[in-house]
Amino acid sequence: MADLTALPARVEDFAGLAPLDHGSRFTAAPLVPATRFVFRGREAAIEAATAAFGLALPRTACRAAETADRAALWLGPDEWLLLAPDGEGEAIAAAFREIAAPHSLVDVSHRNTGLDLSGSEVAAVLNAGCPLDLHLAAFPVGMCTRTLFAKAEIVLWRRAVDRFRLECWRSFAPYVHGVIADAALEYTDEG
Amino acid sequence: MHFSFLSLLRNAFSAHRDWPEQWRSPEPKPAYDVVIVGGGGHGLAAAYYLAAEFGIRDVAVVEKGWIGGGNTGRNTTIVRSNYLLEESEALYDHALKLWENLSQVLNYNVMFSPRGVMMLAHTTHDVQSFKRHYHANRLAGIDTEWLTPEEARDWCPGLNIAKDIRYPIVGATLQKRGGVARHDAVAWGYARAASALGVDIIQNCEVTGVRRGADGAVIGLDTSGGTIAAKKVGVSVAGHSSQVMDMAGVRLPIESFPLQALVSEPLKPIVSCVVMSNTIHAYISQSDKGDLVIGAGTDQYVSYSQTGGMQITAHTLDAICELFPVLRRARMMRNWGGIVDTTADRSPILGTTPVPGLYVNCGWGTGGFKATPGAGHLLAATIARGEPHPIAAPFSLDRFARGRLIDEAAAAAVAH
Amino acid sequence: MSASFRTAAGGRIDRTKRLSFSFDGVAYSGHPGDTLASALLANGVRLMARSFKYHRPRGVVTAGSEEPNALVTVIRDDGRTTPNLAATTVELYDGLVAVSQNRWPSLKWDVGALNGLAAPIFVSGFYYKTFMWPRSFWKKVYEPQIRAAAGFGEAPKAADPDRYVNRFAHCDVLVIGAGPAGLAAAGAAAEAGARVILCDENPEFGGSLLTDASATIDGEPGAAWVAAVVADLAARPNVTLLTRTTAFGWYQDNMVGLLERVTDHLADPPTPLPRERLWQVRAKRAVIAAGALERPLVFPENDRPGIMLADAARTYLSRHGVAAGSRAVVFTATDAAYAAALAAKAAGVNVVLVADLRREASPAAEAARASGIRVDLATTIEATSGGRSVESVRLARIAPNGSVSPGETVACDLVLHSAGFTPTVHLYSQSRGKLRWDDARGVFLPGEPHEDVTCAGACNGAETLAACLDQGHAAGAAAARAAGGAEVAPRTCAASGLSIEIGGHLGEVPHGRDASRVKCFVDLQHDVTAKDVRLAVREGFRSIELVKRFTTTGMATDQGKASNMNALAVAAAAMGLDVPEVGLTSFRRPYTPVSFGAFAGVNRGDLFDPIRRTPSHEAAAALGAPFEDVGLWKRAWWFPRGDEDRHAAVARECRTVRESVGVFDASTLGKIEVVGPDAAEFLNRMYVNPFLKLGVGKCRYGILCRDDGFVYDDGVVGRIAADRFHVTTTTGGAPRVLAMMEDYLQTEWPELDVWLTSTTEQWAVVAVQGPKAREVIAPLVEGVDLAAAAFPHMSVAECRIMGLPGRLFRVSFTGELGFELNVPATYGAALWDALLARALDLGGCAYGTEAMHVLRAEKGYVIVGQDTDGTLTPADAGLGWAVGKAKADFVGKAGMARPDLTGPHRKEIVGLLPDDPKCVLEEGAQITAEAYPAKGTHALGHVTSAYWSENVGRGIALAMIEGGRSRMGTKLHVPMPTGPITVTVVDPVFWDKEGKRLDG
Amino acid sequence: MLLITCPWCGPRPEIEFAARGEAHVARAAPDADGEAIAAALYLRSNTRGLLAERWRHVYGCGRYFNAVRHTVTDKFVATWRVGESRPDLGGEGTR
Ligand SMILES: Cc1cc2nc3c(=O)[nH]c(=O)nc-3n(C[C@H](O)[C@H](O)[C@H](O)COP(=O)(O)OP(=O)(O)OC[C@H]3O[C@@H](n4cnc5c(N)ncnc54)[C@H](O)[C@@H]3O)c2cc1C
Ligand SMILES: NC(=O)c1ccc[n+]([C@@H]2O[C@H](COP(=O)([O-])OP(=O)(O)OC[C@H]3O[C@@H](n4cnc5c(N)ncnc54)[C@H](O)[C@@H]3O)[C@@H](O)[C@H]2O)c1
Ligand SMILES: Cc1cc2nc3c(=O)[nH]c(=O)nc-3n(C[C@H](O)[C@H](O)[C@H](O)COP(=O)(O)O)c2cc1C
Ligand SMILES: [Zn+2]
Repeated sequence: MADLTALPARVEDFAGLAPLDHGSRFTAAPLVPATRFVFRGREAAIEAATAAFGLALPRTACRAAETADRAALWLGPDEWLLLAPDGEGEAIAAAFREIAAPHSLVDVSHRNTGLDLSGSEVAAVLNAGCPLDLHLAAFPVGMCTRTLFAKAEIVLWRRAVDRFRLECWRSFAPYVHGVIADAALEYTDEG
Repeated sequence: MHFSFLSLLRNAFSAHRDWPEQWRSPEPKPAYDVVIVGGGGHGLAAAYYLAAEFGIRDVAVVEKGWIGGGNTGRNTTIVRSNYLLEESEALYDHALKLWENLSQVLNYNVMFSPRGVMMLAHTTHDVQSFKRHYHANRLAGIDTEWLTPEEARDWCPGLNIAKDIRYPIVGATLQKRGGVARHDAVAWGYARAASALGVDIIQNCEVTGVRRGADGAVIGLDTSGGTIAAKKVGVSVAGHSSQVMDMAGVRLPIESFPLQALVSEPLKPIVSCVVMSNTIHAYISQSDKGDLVIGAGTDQYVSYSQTGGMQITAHTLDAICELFPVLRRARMMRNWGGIVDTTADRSPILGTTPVPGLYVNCGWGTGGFKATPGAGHLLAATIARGEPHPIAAPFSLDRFARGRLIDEAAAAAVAH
Repeated sequence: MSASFRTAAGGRIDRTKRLSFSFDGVAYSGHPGDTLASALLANGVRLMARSFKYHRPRGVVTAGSEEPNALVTVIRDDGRTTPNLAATTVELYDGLVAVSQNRWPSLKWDVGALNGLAAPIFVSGFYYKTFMWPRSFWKKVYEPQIRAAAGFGEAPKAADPDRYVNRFAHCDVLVIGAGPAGLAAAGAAAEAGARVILCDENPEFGGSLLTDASATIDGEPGAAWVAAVVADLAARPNVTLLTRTTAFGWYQDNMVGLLERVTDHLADPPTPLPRERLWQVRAKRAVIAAGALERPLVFPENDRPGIMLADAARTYLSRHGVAAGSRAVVFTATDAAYAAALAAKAAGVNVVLVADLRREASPAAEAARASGIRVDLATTIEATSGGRSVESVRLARIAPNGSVSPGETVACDLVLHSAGFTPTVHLYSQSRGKLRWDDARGVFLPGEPHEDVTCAGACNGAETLAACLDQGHAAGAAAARAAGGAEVAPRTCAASGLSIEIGGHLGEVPHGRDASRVKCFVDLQHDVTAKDVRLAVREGFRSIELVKRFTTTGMATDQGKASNMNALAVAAAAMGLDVPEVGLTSFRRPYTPVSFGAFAGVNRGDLFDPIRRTPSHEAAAALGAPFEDVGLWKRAWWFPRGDEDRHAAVARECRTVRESVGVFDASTLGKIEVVGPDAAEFLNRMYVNPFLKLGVGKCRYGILCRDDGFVYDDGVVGRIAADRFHVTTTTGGAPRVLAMMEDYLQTEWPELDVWLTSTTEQWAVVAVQGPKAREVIAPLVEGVDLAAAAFPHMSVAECRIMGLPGRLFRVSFTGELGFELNVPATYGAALWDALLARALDLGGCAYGTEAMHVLRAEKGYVIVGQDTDGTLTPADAGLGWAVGKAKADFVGKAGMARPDLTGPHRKEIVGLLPDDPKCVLEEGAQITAEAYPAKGTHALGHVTSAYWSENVGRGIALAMIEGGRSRMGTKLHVPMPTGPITVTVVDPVFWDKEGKRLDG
Repeated sequence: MLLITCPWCGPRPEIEFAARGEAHVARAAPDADGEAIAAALYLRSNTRGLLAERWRHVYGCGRYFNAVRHTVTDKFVATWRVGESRPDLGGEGTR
């Protein structure tokens, strides 16, 4: 008989990989486990989702909205990535079930995993694989988008001038980590 | 003047002042029995075989630029016949047999070099697919061999057969009769031989319209050099097939994409045969001059710009470095693009058209150089007889409506 | 070692430090700031290479990246060996080891030079005319000889261990070239507040100002101005400065490829640094300020070591403090070479005379005379002598009527020549900008642009320093403005310094030699002479593109930087046409060669492609499972126990599944959550199967075709709720199936209220298959009645699995009682461990993809992509039953009804049993009616899957055979190299034909 | 690498996009004959000049959109969202 209490505590996939701490120039830290949903729907449902999630879904392309512990990232005109603390999934799902208008809410908490990237060279490291202009004027704080990092699809969200959140699918984590580690090699604190 | 070592020697004494033009460059006549549109290898070969084999010498080839300036002059020159489907095997082996004697037949050294074409298998799926090729070829009498990774490395030293790489080589097929040829010489050799038989080769003459008589049949062409009457017209313009056939009101199941290639600086011999990997997208051989000739992929959109994106070449060079880690420091010296005419089933269209007197040879896409002698020969036969040559017959334009596709890629479950 | 040619003072070298290096095993020394070329010249070494075809002795001709002759191999170690580097671009470092190329046994005594004797025969294109007889000799004798003789450097012997990196970058204004024009442009653009990237291929910014001590700009010395501008730029956060960085390629929409050489100049590169960095810069606007290249004069025997371009010699003097010889003859068609003559004289070189092709004395000529240099006007060089170095030249007088009469022979060890300057329009032309012919000066200049790019300075035809600065400033300001920057006031500079002459002489010089025999080199590297070019024209190659390909002029590593204009002029003259009528060959990427490694970047080894692993990968690896590549995934292939080989392990796994139970990691299957009120309608349109009536809690095996009617993918579709489906796809098919569904949804049926979300990685999936499957899973599952009647085959339920929110499927790809358990991916390993532990307790085992393949083949289940290829319809694959006949439309309905997609000749999937039960057929083997088919016999089909079936106790196979289902029971043959194998066509179900075990 | 203006996300690099071929090609009706099916599946105008296309911003907003691009210059003339009407291209026609 399997021991159900034997389940390991949930950690994000990046947590299993070597930490990348180059101090103020560049640091990559695994995120704490999170609840994530992909929400899709048309106008009526989008309105309703605001109430259900407690946060107005951003309607501007490539922008995120957040409260203290929840965030909604615009990924497409009818697509948002909803982020909330671990463990809130069932409550959120229940709230969305009340929405009568056609929509789709899909739990992707475990599909995605993420890194918190920071440091003065963070954009340079990301630009080793990400083809977007990460200059503040082109990619301001609060901007988010799906894009590419080398050969992996990622979601990139700028949290502060020198800080990004990167999410990818769980099996791509070692790859993304590897490319970041390689790009960060030359940005040690001494260097 | 016959080409030989002796004639070279003789001309050396006269400081090579007496070599005649390799082909004449006459003004177009008002009318021809047959006009071939497109002075690439295929068109020139067709004209040559019309004159040499089918006795039709009142022939012109009209070329909008300079002969061989299309894909004939910009391809990676891989020649092989180890295709999977019987129709293709027949087609490409017909061509390969012509390659084997081409220099002698044309009295022009086209440097056909049967140094072997090796195709690498990296996955279980590759093995299944390549074994299918191997057995199909054996049955057809085409010389494909199956190699272990070690045999592959022995045949091509420098190949990385380490087991711990991302896509280890798990086997390979080898067609020893396959190889490469000197692309430009093929165009020139056919032009010279055709010209000697009376064919007019007219460069800098662009076809701008196809004239049709009251019965709908072809009667001639409008060109930048005036109107040329023709009893029969063969169109062999590769990347521009849609445009020229459009002039005759024939729509084609073709899209034209940029395909890139590149060469390295010359190196002493290092890659001894042609090495191809479909799975990781690399094609490489080394020219007699020493440069590594590398084929890249197509861009994803229709374009006539003969260029292409950096990501395409970069992707290929990733793979080359993976297969040959000793080549990371080799350097790209020149990179260019061609326009490839691709059909839905990646097989050519060769035969008659709904317009009487109009024949078409196109859709060779990324792989028609190897077919040059064969395609020219079959086009000539088809034009001469007014009906498809049996080897060409399956490659008819109507196969798309019937659904009788000849889909090598799908059959190899690659399109999958 | 010969005498030192280092001047007493001057140059931008650090004379206080010595660097030792070797060339061909001989030790020399130089200084920081030297290139290999300047250091060799300083040491009196002039023979640096051998030419391609005739192996003629060659020295350095230029001082830049356009060098055609002095190619060397630089060796750090076996893997870090770099062939074909121009010595003019190799920065000297302590311990540098370089060797010459293309010579045997040594550079001095090169057997290949015998080729030179055959030069009268080895004219351009000679190989097309010979080596054809006897036929077999081409492959066995001629070609191997040609190949061995050709090629320059050798590739390294070992894999290159260096790292290469990529960087995407964006800017408002990219400035290429940091001479006066480029610096002025960058300065203006930076001042406007634009984001600027400035790159130059040299180790230092300054371009021609680095070599012009006479330059003053706004009253300041040129060098000081450079330093000030660079310091100002460096201090600005909106500016990125890149030295040692070549803009090599223009791609669409102003994407410019830059190659930054990060460590090649260092004696001991620090490990964190990459060797090279490839920049992919997207520039809103670009300014090209690439300068101009000096053009050689084409005169008889103009290729001997010691014969070099005049401005190159001036550069060696002013930049490196090296006088390339001691007794010089200067040969020129413009004023530019006079600066070199004066500089040489000032450095103590005996400048014997300047031979000027022009009839009239220019002010520069007068000035030279005034300083005591002999200047002979209307004078040409018509012969040179010397072996490993030039020893003399023969002058000749050009009469007003053009006739040439021989003159004196002058001893010298240095010939400096210059035909004038050619604007560097390479990148501009790559950007598809049109070139225009400047008839007055005889050059091609930038014309109508295609991209958002402007040219400034010498590359744009400017000749004076002031003009370069003004053009640069204006171009930089305009570019910044166009990219959204501020207005910068126009400015003109007060500047003086050396000027160049854009234009000058083109093509072969007048001489009295037999033009059809004398060697006037046009393309030095490829040994192409003016007479070769004329021969090509004579033979009918009446297009510059054809001339290029026939003679190979311009096709060497320098891509004709120094030779193309001369070749063009010679060809045009031979054709009797004007130069612009003949036109140029295409400028192509790259400007200078770029290493493959730089393109590959990080895409090597494990990072070549993402490696996707399932949550239980580590557990499988711990059990010793080998892994199979499927798409990007690694899948456990089998799980050996003890010293079992593959065969034994697979046989045991297959047996165990049928006798008790097996667990299998199915996480890689693609999963798509299809949600919305129209979900069933959407699936009904996508799949060939009917889906409208599928009940909640039920699954159906679905077949997906494309509109052409051929099978594309398959999978199980489970209805979780009225408006929610859990769709699975093949492992390899996941991304393309999702893309295809999006395509139809967004573009064909945008009105449908349904959305697709990939959940492939949300769920970890373990399949439990076998008679004891229920027993294995029961303790882990809550909330589902697992009884056969309550939860029959093809059921699905949301439930708790190990306390986690999960999805349980009752499906089977083995023909046994089977379940697939889905839990959130993070807990996949825990689920696997728990299920495997249970299974082991009950006598079961883990099984891998190989056993999975065998088990499904025993049941005749096809694998799309293995048993089908892209040419089979559902009916061909024996799946015709799945097609919803009553449906009005679905993807592929029309396509599969085409005449040739139906009828008796279609290939169909059937089973095969070899007569010899021990025989396992080979996948891919062909099938014929005859045991000994003649060559060219039509194959009836081929073996798609073949295994040893431990459960059936014999070899079994699936095959695709023409009219296969009508051939049941007939004997066919599989002709193998070892002899034919007789097989019988059978129903493809080899195990449990009634399908009873599914219901267990 | 082209620079493509996604009508939702703005100018983005080509590698984020998937070209989906010529626009305005209707699927064949379920009972269409071989010619009609072949036309829908395979016949393309392959224009040398302005070509109407479908692209998808796969590694972005995921949306399909319409575009007109010149196949000789490789320049996009316009991109617009599905459902929007085609912008006025100054009389430049495509086929
Ligand atoms: C980069 C690249 C790599 C390739 N690699 C290989 C390979 O390794 N092996 C292989 O077998 N194949 C390869 N191919 C494909 C091969 O090059 C072509 O299939 C083959 O050369 C086509 O020959 P052709 O004579 O039909 O066409 P082309 O040589 O293109 O000739 C067509 C001619 O028609 C002319 N023309 C067009 N329009 C008109 C008009 N209106 N009026 C007059 N003339 C016109 C063109 O100017 C051109 O010269 C490659 C192609 C490319 C681009
Ligand atoms: N060779 C010459 O151009 C030359 C010689 C003597 C005097 N001058 C004088 O110098 C002035 C010319 O100034 P300018 O600024 O136009 O040219 P410049 O030659 O001073 O500067 C051009 C710079 O661009 C660099 N460059 C060229 N192609 C490049 C590429 N693809 N990538 C990166 N860098 C590249 C060159 O190495 C050089 O440093 C004129 O006053 C002229 O009289 C020029
Ligand atoms: C097989 C092959 C080998 C080539 N080798 C060389 C070479 O050694 N040097 C060179 O400059 N170009 C080489 N090229 C490229 C041509 O110079 C040219 O780029 C190509 O024919 C396309 O023409 P374009 O660049 O004028 O458009 C080669 C091309 C082919 C097809
Ligand atoms: Zn978008």
